[in-house]
Amino acid sequence: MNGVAPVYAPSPRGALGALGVLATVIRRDLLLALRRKSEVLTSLFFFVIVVSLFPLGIGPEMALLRTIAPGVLWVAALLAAMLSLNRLFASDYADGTLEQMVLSPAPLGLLVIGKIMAHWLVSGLPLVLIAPVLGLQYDLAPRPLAVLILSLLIGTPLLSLIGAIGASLTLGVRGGGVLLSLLTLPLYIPALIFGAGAVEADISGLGAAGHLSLLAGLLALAGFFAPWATTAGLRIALE
Amino acid sequence: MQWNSIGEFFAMGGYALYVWGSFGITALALLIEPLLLRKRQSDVLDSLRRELNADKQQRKPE
Amino acid sequence: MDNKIIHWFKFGSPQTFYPLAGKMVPWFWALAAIFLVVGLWLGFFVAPTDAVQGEAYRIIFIHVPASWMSMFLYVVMACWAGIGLALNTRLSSMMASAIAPTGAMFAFLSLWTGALWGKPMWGTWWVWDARLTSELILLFLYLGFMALQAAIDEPRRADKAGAILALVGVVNVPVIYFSVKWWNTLHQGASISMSKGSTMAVTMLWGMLVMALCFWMYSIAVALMRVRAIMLERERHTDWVKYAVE
Amino acid sequence: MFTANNLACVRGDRHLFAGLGFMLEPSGRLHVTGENGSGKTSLLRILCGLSLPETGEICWQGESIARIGDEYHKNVLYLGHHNALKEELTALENLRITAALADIAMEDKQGAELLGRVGLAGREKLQVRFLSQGQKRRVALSRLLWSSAPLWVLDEPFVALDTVAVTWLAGIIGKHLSAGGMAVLTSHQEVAIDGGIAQTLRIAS
Repeated sequence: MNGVAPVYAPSPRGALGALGVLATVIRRDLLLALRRKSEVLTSLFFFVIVVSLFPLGIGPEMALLRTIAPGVLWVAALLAAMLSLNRLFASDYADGTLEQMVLSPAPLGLLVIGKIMAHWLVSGLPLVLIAPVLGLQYDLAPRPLAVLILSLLIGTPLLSLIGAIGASLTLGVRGGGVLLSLLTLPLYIPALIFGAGAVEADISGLGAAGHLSLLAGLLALAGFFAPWATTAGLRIALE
Repeated sequence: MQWNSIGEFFAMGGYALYVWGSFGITALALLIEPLLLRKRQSDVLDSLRRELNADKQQRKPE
Repeated sequence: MDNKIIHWFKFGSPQTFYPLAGKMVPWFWALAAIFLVVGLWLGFFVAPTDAVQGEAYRIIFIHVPASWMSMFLYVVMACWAGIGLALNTRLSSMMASAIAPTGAMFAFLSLWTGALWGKPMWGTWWVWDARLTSELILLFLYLGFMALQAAIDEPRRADKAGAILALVGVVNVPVIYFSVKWWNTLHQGASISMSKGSTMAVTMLWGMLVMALCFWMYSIAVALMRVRAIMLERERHTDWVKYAVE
Repeated sequence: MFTANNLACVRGDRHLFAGLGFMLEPSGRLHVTGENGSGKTSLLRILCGLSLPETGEICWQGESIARIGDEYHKNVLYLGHHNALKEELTALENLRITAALADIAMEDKQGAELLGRVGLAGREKLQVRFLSQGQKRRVALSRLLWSSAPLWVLDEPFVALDTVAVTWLAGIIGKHLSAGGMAVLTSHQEVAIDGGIAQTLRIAS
């Protein structure tokens, strides 16, 4: 027996295939983000405000600001990504749609990849796009600025991937938000080092290629392992 | 042997604070951990025994 | 061959392991004590004074073994956790939970002694040296593991979630270590170098090795004590615990 | 054929059930009964593969579901306590996404027709958060109309429905059973379902 005739079947019914399912998940999460704009904007504003606070605490000396710019921007991006991780799976978990995803015939890993990609589009990409403006506040020259954007472009998906593991493990756990940062931030350190390091290396004339390719290597590594670990984490959370 | 007197040994060539600070804290940590564990073990055993005794006494009148 | 497998599975169950662990603990304490005496004797009475660092260098006889232990215990913990996840054996997951606090303690000791060593050597309590920095991150990883397990009430779920985290951590530890090292060389931070007298290096190495053995035996003894307590706490409703208590 | 053997479930310190088993043939339906907290929901979640039993095995067509994996999910439809709807999306969007996750492409027109059949005509473009509790439940139940999964696992499907909807749902389940489907369900209410061979499984604590 392979399937029972549905009580009422809308005809015709074509299968979507793996890519279709992936696109559905991404489109769904983007649509949701569009309907809950405030949540998306909160983490973007957070990024802008944190970066703008540093000169007020340190002083407006341009030479100093130029040296700390890569670090400040990267740390702020890290924290902003952190802030948006909580809702990566939490609402799906609360309303039962996550259960249905686990029970979907499509591989859960694929759905997880879709969700992570959507998370990056919603909370990572805006950071990359606003970063040049903030870089100008810190008087970065065009070249280092370009490297900064590039490093954020490679680095922010990495943040989403690693963060997804933490988000899945802390799903429905008491004190999940604080715990999530305790678990994820140490794992973010290599991304921070290579990301901010690329800009610094470019400024000091060493060339950013080494840092950027290591960052890309980390992205490939995380792209391979993180969906697997996240999938396992989700299954455990739902058990 | 590099030490001419006990005093010299404890002085550690002027680095007493650092050397004994390190060894002292380590000794303390390695002593406290097993003591805490012994307490944890006896606490569990106590509560289990009390539970067991209570169960036995409940059963007696039947 | 078949016999052996059955044998191992037998000891893999809490009810047989509980009394066995109880019998093993004193032996590991004894070994730890012997290595401690030998190690301290080597460290304080055999190893000569360092030409550059004076007597302060003697801190390495606990600093280095503590760092080794903290890293080694993390890997061991991840292995037990991974076995627990793959084979669904309760005991191995309990072992992982039993090792974590001891590993965190060694990471803390390594940082503490590192600071006390750094002050007389470089004039500051803390240097952003590659080793110290990765040790700090390792401590964070331990704390994360313990916090995650503490936050989940269901023991089985806590075991599994902890295992995933430990495995992710074990992939990450080398990445973190090398990234920190790379970052450190770029920023030309302070580097630790010991004077390189050849006879000196040998006695020093022996001292550190024996102290590391002492810490190892200590860790086994303590982990066994803790796993016994965890077994009783988790399986308090089972019959074997009732027999064990009586 | 759907069988379960020697199932046991432990939640924390509590042993919910042990040694539980049954066999379900096509057109068979299993009513799971028991007091609150006896583990009905846990059993249903184990049956559809969301959680693992402490001991025991579940077989679909003679093969262990742990081994079949995602392939098994094609054969199961699970309806839990949650409606599994996104509040910010419209009923139609929710329906199309649910269908897509089951690997079925659904046109807007077909979706609208389906929603009409569950009494939501004209409300397809309304965000789910503006619907009443009963209407939300009916959006969730519309999955039963197009799913070709032979095994339905329904946790309290009659909750939050009025009498008309209860009769309607009972009819749908009856049709599914007559077509050779199977159903495992829990229910507080006594609902007459026509068709199929009924079994009752009582979880005693």
